[in-house]
Amino acid sequence: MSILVNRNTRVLVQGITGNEGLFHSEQMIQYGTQVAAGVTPGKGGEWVLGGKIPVFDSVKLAMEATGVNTSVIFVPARFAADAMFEATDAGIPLIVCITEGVPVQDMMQVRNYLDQKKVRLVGPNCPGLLTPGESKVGIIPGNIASAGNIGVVSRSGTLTYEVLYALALAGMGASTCVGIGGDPINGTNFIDVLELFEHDPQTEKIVLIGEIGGTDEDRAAEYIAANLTKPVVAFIAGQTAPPGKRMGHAGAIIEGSAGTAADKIKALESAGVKIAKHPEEIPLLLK
Amino acid sequence: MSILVNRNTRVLVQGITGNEGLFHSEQMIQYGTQVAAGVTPGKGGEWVLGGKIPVFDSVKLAMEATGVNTSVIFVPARFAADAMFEATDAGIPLIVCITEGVPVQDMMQVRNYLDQKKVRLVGPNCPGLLTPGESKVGIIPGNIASAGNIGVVSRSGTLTYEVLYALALAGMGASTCVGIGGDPINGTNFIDVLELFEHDPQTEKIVLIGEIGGTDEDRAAEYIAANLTKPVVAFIAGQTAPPGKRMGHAGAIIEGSAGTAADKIKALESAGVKIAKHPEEIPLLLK
Amino acid sequence: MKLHEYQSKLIFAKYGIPIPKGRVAATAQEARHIAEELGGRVVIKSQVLVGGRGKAGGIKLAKNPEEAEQLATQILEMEIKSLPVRKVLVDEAAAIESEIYFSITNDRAKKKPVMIASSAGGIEIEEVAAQTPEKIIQIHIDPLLGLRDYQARDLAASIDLPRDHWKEFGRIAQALWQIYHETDATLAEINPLVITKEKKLLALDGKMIIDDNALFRHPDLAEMRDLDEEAPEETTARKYGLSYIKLDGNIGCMVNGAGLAMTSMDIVKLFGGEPANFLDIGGGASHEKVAAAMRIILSDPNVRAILLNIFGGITRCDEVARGILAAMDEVKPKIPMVVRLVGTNAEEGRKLLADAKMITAETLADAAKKAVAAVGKTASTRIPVMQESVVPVGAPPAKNHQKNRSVR
Amino acid sequence: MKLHEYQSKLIFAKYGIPIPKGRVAATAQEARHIAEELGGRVVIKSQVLVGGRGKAGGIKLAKNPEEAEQLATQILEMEIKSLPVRKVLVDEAAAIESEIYFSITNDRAKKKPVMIASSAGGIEIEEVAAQTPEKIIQIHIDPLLGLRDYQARDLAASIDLPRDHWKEFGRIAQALWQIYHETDATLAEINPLVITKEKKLLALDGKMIIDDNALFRHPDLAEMRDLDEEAPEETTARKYGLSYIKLDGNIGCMVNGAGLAMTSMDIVKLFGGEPANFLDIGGGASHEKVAAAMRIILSDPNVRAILLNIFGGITRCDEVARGILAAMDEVKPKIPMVVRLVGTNAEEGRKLLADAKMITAETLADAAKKAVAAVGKTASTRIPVMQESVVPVGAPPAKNHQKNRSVR
Repeated sequence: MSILVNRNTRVLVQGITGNEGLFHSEQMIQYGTQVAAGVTPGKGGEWVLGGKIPVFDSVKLAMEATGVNTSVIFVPARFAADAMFEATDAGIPLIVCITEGVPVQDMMQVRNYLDQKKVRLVGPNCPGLLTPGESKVGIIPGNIASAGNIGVVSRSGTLTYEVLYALALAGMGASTCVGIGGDPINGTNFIDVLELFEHDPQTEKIVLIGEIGGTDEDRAAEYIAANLTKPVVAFIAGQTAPPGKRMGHAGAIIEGSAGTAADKIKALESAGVKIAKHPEEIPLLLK
Repeated sequence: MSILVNRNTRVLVQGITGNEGLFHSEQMIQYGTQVAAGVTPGKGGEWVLGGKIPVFDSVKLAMEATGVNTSVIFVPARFAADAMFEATDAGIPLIVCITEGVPVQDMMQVRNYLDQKKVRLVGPNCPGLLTPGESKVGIIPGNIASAGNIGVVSRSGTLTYEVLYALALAGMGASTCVGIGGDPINGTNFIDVLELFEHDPQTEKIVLIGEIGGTDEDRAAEYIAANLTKPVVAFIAGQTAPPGKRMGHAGAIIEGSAGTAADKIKALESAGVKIAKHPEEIPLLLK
Repeated sequence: MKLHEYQSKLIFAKYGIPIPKGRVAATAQEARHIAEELGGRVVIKSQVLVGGRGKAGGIKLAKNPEEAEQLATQILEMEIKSLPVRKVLVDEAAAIESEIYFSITNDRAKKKPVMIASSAGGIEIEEVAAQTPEKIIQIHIDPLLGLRDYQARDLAASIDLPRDHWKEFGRIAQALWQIYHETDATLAEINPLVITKEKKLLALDGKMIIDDNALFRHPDLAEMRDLDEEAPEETTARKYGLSYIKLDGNIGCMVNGAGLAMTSMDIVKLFGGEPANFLDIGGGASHEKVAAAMRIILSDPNVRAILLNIFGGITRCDEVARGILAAMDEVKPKIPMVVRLVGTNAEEGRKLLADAKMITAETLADAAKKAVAAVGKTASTRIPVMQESVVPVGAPPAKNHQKNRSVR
Repeated sequence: MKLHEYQSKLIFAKYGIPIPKGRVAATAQEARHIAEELGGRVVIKSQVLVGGRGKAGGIKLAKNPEEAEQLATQILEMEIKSLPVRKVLVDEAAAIESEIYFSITNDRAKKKPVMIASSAGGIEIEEVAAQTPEKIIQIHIDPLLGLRDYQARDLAASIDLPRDHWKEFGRIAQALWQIYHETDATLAEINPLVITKEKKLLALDGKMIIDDNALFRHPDLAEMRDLDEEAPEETTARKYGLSYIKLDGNIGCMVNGAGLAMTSMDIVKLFGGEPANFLDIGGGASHEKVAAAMRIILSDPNVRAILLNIFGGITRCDEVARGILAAMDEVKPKIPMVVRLVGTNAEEGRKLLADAKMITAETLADAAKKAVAAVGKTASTRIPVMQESVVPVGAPPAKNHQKNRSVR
């Protein structure tokens, strides 16, 4: 078992003919992911990656032809919201948006629309999902992680790889790794993933990787205290970062003084979460 | 029993200090409707109708203070959409909009928003609801109808009164009369009300009053054929009206040649509905 | 409110939709000047608010300025479906490769705007819709979200538009959406949107209808209304908030509420009469409004009797009665009037009318029968009150003028 | 991207929000001329992109043009939080009756825009929020529906705004919403929005922050960026798509990904070192980008060693390695470099760097320890490469300049 993606995941790549889309589609296929189709408007009918993957003009056409159930988005930031709307309207139940730099007001519209349609979004500005040995949807380097019983959820990109790598070096494996992305407005959050891990029989322990800014880790701490039976180890990046840029007075009013690493660590510790001082300490705390 | 409104309906009047709002609030109170509060922005704190009804600045304040469960809207057309959004956001479950002349794009936004929030709207451009002897929410003259077992649903305004009056003259009464309004985009439609009547133990027979234009009557006919066990009598206004204004080619494409009285009558007849030649014939067909 | 082709295309251009070079002219000389400015071949297009201009000969191609003047003279002398042509649009002629149909309108069943396109554009589009509906593509737009770029692309792909044109089509689609949305249009239509021999997209013809209910927020558009294009009594009716449509019968009808007004007409017909008009005085009619309504009905020389059917709700019968008295006082009609008042303040209304010489009725059927009977009896000609002051010189004959109007 | 007060207020005015008469000046003479034009008392306000201008003496009231010139001279010679004042806004002084706080910003927890207001406006608003949060009213806006009029009214009522001002407040609220939405602002703030003694609403001060990610659709706003107000190396960093923040330590950090960059800094600190900067080269870093990043790090004279930590994902390690080689070839740094490459194409990357004189590390902890150790050993001063060409004459000393910047 695993969460969100597994060997039955059939992936559509939106923006497949771009540099990143093409490179990572190939990486996904090499990993064993079922990449069934790609979309690039205006390039429908072409075949890429050695003629193995068909390209369609729209998500709807790709879905009708290939029955994909997950979409991963690599389109440039200015087209990302449209790509998410398109995937949603076409009925894709799981959307993973890798693109970084999506305008925040675009994301507020997308998020509110997707919530209406009950579609699950992971990202944007995220490394995607990896269920080791089964499926990789996104850009997490597959070779650094092995299958196991640790659920990993992270707001970060490369820091996530660091953690997976540290686990692998310590002989530990992941059930699924979910990079939820660090943008101010995103889709799936810590709590959503913690809930999935709690109910996933394969997952025995959980690693949570947070950052300064926002209050997601604090709300995750509350959720852990109230609902989680599985042990959680956390690392929070940004302990030496200078205090955040304030969004005028409004930011202070909305977020108060919350958002520092110290606050988040305190909240997680009182929820019974063990805190790693650096990523390579995580495997020790999991033992 | 009855549908939608009864003696427990507690009414808020939006636009209570306007001419129409004030006049019809008084009429409703005289009929026995529980009018609990009114809203006119900028006049909160005043009392109207002999100091009996408090006026609030917003629906939210009115709801908190008086616990209303239905709102009836009399505000001018340019403010009507805002009034419907306000009532929806305040959590009012039943909104009755009497106002006529609401721009159609406003109504498309309102309707799509209300559907998300699962709020029931009756109208706009409608005479409202009447459960004889219990509650009147809107502008249907109360003295022309008596309580009984006929459910009445109508797209029309004064034509509805004509029918209620004809029923009363024939010694028949209504369970509830619902004026759904004749605007191109509105809230509750024929099918919604037919379903409620079908499940209302007090209602034994149903009168449906339609008009030329649109395809609501045709869809009601399909619904009746498939789902209704209670007998239905219908009258369709506009048999002598000249063919409708066409919305360019687009109108022809969207609506085809549908919408004439003859088409609607044909559809209803094949669903087993008896058709009255004029309103005063309705009581005869109900016997 | 319908806009003329030239008005619609000016709005298109403002939003960046490519249109042919051209200008509107009220005289043949002006048309010639415009043709001279444009150079080359021009199209002379009659500007009237009815369809079928082309088939009626209202659109002609001119090879040079002389011919433009000649043809403009001809067209400006035409009447199309009883509407005299008062203006022509002189447009640079385009070299057409193919014609696309493209519009945005309301889909009342789906409660959403719908974008419609077809590769088989041009005047036969309705036939295409009837014969080969699969050639007509519809995409609905979320009214809270607006048109998404991907939807425009899907539309372009669905009508097999060559890929080179997708980006430009996307821009035109977004512009048409903005126009539809920002002008409160109920229709924004480009037919045809052509691909020219030079491989450009060009909106050759345009049609827009603006939601009358939304004109309060578009004073600039409200000013575009062409009063020459409607019957003068309709203009008057609108001024008073009345809804009036002239018909061919002889029993004038004055009713509150569109549904009841249609029903009254239906019953008149059912009992052997012919309604002279549809007239809805609306809700809460003041006595000024009622008086205006009566003057409008009496401006039709065919009217031999008047049926007044008022069922009070928002409208109060006493107020209507006062309106009737005021109007009678002023216009002194010499034809029979059948009056039926029921509902809010009906009693007071009836009392007010008790002394006026009127036929009263209890039921609607009774009222209709009495009106039909009254027409049978009356043979007196009557003075066509108000007509001279309402109908401007040069207006079209009212009779056939608005035959294809309806009540909705 | 932060806008200056005067820029924000010009945008306010464009959308119909009332602002005081006034103009921006770069010299004391200009300030005097503006004061002469305006007549009466004026306020001289320093235009710097930091808060606390008033407390620092950067806002002064002048009774006449002479005094305006005098005070402008003083203010234009000031530095506020290390930022030299380069411009002053000269505004007509308002007769203030009361001060309101009013803004629209993003609420990331609720995923919606939020409108915030308080009757206790002015510079103490944050204290109000902390001490008496009930005086701060928040109303969330549906991002698909936009601000509804009733919400503006609810806000006005909730802050006990006198009813006479509700309509005007509603117009200002709608304008602020349009500004927020159409400029992709993350903050649009009026503080204070005053009621004047003449009973008018007036936006006395304004602050706007534009979403950097959305500047591609606002070229006009992007041009408003005041490069004088940021460290030159940050300007260079942005040009190359890098994210750079200067700190006070001596170990330069170059990392891909913000989270990993912060983690690298944290570990440097954990093992007794001090990071000299935050630098995220982002995803898919090309070798030009990497070279630029290295030049920026080396422009800081405090840097004694560089820690390169690259975990390949979108970023490919071989490409980064090529960037490092190109940069070293160009700038020939004389300080120790600790390099760690893991992930996509790490093997190829390591091969490319095999011949360069670098300290390599396997784990992050190992890399941090080696960098800290390297700083301990090195005593050689190095040439501050690039600094002269990057820092313009008259720029503020880089050291304390951006102390209150952060990585998010």
